[in-house]
Amino acid sequence: MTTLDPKTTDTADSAMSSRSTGTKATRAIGIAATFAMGWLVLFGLVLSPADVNQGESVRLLYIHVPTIWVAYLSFVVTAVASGMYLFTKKHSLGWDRLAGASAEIGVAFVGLTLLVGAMWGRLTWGVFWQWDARLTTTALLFVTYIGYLAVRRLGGSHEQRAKRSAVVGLLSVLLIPLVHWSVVIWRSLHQTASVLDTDGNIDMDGTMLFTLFIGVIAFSLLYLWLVMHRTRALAMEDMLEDRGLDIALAERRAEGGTR
Amino acid sequence: MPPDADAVVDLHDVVATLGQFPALSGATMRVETGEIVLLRGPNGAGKTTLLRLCAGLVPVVRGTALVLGHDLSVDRDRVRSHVGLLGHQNGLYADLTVIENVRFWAATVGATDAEVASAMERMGVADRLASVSVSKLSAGQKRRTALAGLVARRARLWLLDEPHAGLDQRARDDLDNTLREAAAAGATVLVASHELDRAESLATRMVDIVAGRAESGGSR
Amino acid sequence: MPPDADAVVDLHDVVATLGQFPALSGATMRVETGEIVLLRGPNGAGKTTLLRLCAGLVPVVRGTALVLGHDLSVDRDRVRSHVGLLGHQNGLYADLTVIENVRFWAATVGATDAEVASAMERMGVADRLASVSVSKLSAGQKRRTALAGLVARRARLWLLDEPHAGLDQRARDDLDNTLREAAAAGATVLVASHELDRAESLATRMVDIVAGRAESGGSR
Amino acid sequence: MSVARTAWLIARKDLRIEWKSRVITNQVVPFAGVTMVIFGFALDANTDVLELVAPGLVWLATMFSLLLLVQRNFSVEADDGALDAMRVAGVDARGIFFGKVIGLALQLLVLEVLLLFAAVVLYGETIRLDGAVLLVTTMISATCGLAAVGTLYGGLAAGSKGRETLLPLLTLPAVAPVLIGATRAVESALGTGVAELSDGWQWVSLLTVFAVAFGVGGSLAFGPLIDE
Amino acid sequence: MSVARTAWLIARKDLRIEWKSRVITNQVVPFAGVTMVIFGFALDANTDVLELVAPGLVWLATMFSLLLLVQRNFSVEADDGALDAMRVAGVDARGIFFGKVIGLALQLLVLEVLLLFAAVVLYGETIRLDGAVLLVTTMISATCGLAAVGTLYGGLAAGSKGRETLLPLLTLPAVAPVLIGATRAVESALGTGVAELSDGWQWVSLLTVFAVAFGVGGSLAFGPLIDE
Ligand code: HEM
Ligand SMILES: Nc1ncnc2c1ncn2[C@@H]1O[C@H](COP(=O)(O)OP(=O)(O)OP(=O)(O)O)[C@@H](O)[C@H]1O
Ligand SMILES: Nc1ncnc2c1ncn2[C@@H]1O[C@H](COP(=O)(O)OP(=O)(O)OP(=O)(O)O)[C@@H](O)[C@H]1O
Ligand SMILES: [Mg+2]
Ligand SMILES: [Mg+2]
Repeated sequence: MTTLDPKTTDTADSAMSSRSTGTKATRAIGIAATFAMGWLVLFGLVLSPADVNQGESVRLLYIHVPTIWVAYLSFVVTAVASGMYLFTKKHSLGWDRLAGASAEIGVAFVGLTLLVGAMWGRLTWGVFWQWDARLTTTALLFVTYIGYLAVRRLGGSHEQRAKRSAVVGLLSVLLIPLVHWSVVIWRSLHQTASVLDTDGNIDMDGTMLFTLFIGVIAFSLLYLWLVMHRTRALAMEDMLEDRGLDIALAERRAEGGTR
Repeated sequence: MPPDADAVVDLHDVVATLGQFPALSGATMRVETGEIVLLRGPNGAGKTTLLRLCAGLVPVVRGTALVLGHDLSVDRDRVRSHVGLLGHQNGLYADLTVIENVRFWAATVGATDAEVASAMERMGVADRLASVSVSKLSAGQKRRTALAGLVARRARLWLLDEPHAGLDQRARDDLDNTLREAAAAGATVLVASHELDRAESLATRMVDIVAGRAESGGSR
Repeated sequence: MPPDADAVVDLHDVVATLGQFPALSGATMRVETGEIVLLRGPNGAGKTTLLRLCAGLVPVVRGTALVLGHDLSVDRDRVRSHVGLLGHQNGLYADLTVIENVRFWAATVGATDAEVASAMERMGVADRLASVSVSKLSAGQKRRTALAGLVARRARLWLLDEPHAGLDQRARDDLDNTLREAAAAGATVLVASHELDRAESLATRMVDIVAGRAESGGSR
Repeated sequence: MSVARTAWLIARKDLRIEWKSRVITNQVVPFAGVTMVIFGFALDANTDVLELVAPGLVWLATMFSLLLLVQRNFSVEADDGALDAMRVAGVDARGIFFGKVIGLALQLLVLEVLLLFAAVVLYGETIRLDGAVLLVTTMISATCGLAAVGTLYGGLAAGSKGRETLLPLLTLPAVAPVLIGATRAVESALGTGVAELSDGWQWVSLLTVFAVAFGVGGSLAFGPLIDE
Repeated sequence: MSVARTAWLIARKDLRIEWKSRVITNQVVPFAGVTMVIFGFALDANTDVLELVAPGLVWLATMFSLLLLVQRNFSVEADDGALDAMRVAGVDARGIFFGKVIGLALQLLVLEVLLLFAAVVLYGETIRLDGAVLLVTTMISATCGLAAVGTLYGGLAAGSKGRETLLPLLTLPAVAPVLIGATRAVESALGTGVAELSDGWQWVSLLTVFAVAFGVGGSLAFGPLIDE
């Protein structure tokens, strides 16, 4: 947590002077993520076999599934950070910025899932979109977090933003179980849980499973790298806004007399 | 700064923003129990913002604001029920009658029917008007109804934003008398107004608001 | 009754209703060119209704009402474009800026950009405020913007409903000077107001409105 | 004042305003009614299809009406600054929340009954006696959920100018699960298609969980949300 | 000022307000979009039915959005008494009418294009090249009709308190013919079901007659209607 919650926020100048959101830790994670991506490309495109039913298009799985899982992860992080903001005594804005950064990345990842899923659907089902429970709930998840980001941009003080968005962040996360179990709840066309299904049995080709595993690692590292940078960037934005307030204050005080 | 039991309002270098705009740019002001303070200043100086801040509607961005002994940035809620605000808007439900409106606002603080009746009497909306829907009132009649709701609420701190605007001569006198009585009974009153003749004769002290800062104008 | 060319407003026993309520119950009044007439009276007397009637917004139920020589019950439309009304509402578009609002209202009567600029200058909304969205103005700044739009419109008959309310001292002076100049240049002004001190010093004549009837209060 | 008394005060006021102004009666009910008729047209008067999708359409119409209802219920508060005044008066936020939820839920319930009636008349839907309990339970739990979500986000959106645009964006995805669950439950209750009565109760429990989650969450969150 | 210049002034103002406030972009477009998604779900993912009824659903969503658009376009005028001010300023009523029709029609057109696009993506609708002219003509004539009806009754409803409840009651039945005609015409253009391209033009002429009738009637009736 120490790396994610930028201590520098409270002392404006030290953070501004560095002019970068990178640190040693992020650089290490960035390098690791690049490596993992390389492995993913190697395994996903070359070493893993084509599927008996789906042929080559099955390779989309290695993006499709990790992205949505990482998106789940980021929304859970958003909810946890929101809770930490609301229920800890200090009400540290660091938690709020972590929540915001995580949600932004989550939205991007869900977008990727939708995109890849639609392409995959075109290849296997012949259409981009199906009126399927999982697809619909995924779309709803996407819209919900766009709403969350809109709430963050409502304006007002940082504390107001934090309080409002924390509430929405905590409520929105309830949608994730619905997306995950939608295939069970509604008779669905979409693949039911084959990796994370309830009985714990994993029935998948070994190499494919391993490739999927690499995908999850790679995208998780990417997430970690992005979220650290975004959190810091948001901290700087907040500081910049505070600076803006100083300037506006000076102008307002200089206004003096009438008009 | 230690909380001061006697100061009803104690602002120290308070900054408040509306959107990005610093409507209050460092206001320092102290009001004691029983005072009637007139806030005056040009359009856009920040009078409305100051009153809404004291009512807990506008957050404190910097500085400390104590109202009735409570720090506004910590527990606004503790302050609120003791404060009565008349803003530029009346806060009335247009589809309800005058008496239904006043009763509703009185009920939020548990005021009795007798208090409602006397408040309506005081602001001259008791007889014919009582059962008229607010949407059918003239501008001044609406303002009186809002004031009646406020009077019934028996606040410890009254915040009035241009309360005289739209009232006729008689309602103005009624209002001023009510405020004087309330102050004598231990309430504190902050009035923002551009009608200096009347407001200056009502107030015990003037504070000038200029470009978001408060400057004591000395007592009358 | 023959139409009288000199009388800008000539009401004879006019009755007007709002809903079922006879807000004007037989008003008789005559205003000549160049006068500044103050309408005064208690809340709910019918001042707003009278002004809106002269602007053609409230229909004449009984009696005759001539404005600028035209009978209101026959051709209200002929009257309108020569009349400027500032009611209790400002008639501004909250999402547009000050200058966009004033320009829009000026364009409806074909006023030039120079006139817009001078009107805004006059009401003190020219510089910083010009490009601020109306939704971000204080109450008084909104009122000034509405007045700027009205000034740019160069009406022959000005109908002002509590124009001073919410304006600061300087804007009040600016407004009064503008009205005096307009009257001197041949316009006619009807002002409803509760701020008697200021309004009585502005007006050339007072008319008392009581319970929907107009009674000449004699000249100052 | 206790939360319950505050809630009662506010619900009573909301219902009284509706009783006097008849905005919902005159505006939302025809809207919902015409929606149902036009669905019929759009689906080309194909009675078989209509009967099949009728439960979905009822809830769809309810959801659109929900947006209008929420907008109306909060514009009443925001128009003349009454919501601000309540906050200043120290009215308990949970009380406001539950009061508005109750008022909204009652208005919604009346609407739903009318829509169901319309479905019977227009689409030839039949109501079985043994499904009636399920039907009523579904309607009540779904309505509570809808009212809680609507009030929560209505309060957020009512705060200040420009925020109103958030209302549909936040509300529609949040109530979509209700729409889906309630549709399935009503299908079971009416015996539409192949739906079984027993399936319905599962949906009802989902709806109830939803209503409780948003009810509790909303009552805690409402205060911070309406505070600017 | 001439009617045309007045209309231009007013349409420009309306579009500028929308450009700055983004109310329609942020509120009506998501509303319409989610409508489409939820239609899909309520109709139970039956793609055959969906493709068949897609043209109808597009127009249905347009019609709901019309109500919101009209409400927004007139609440801008009524909120601070601007409509009164225009009447006092002697602004020609026909100019106001045409100005608001133009502004409304442009907003509607953008919305329809988006909805059509959504239908293509979500419902798997395909657009044929030889139907494109018919499609565009249909959209323009239907939009003009909708905008004329909406403006006419919007003006009536904006007048005074309580009248607003009249808007859906008056508008929805009045635009029902447009809904039906436009649906049939678009079906022809897209070749949905058994529809023939040539049939479509008949419907377009009906739509055009409707638009002209309400355009002319509206411009004459608007003045008296907004005058209390
Ligand atoms: C736009 C279209 C699609 C969307 C929005 C979508 C969405 C999702 C989501 C949300 C998950 C995560 C489920 C969970 O673990 O909670 C998932 C998993 C999965 N999807 Fe898709 N999907 C789409 C298209 C497809 C297509 C076309 C296929 C292949 C035919 C597919 C195959 C899979 C597989 C195999 C999994 C992993 C299942 C598991 O083990 O849990 N998806 N998809
Ligand atoms: N919509 C309405 N329906 C019925 N009666 C109304 C309506 N609006 C106003 N009235 C009544 O008409 C009378 C005249 O109202 P008007 O607004 O003209 O008064 P006014 O002199 O302007 O008062 P004020 O000084 O308060 O502005 C009032 O008694 C009022 O109660
Ligand atoms: N929503 C807003 N966004 C940004 N700035 C605002 C907003 N509302 C008001 N302001 C600005 O804040 C300043 C203070 O406004 P405030 O309403 O407190 O002034 P005031 O002293 O009450 O003026 P008045 O005498 O005109 O009522 C003004 O300069 C105004 O332009
Ligand atoms: Mg003010
Ligand atoms: Mg008046």
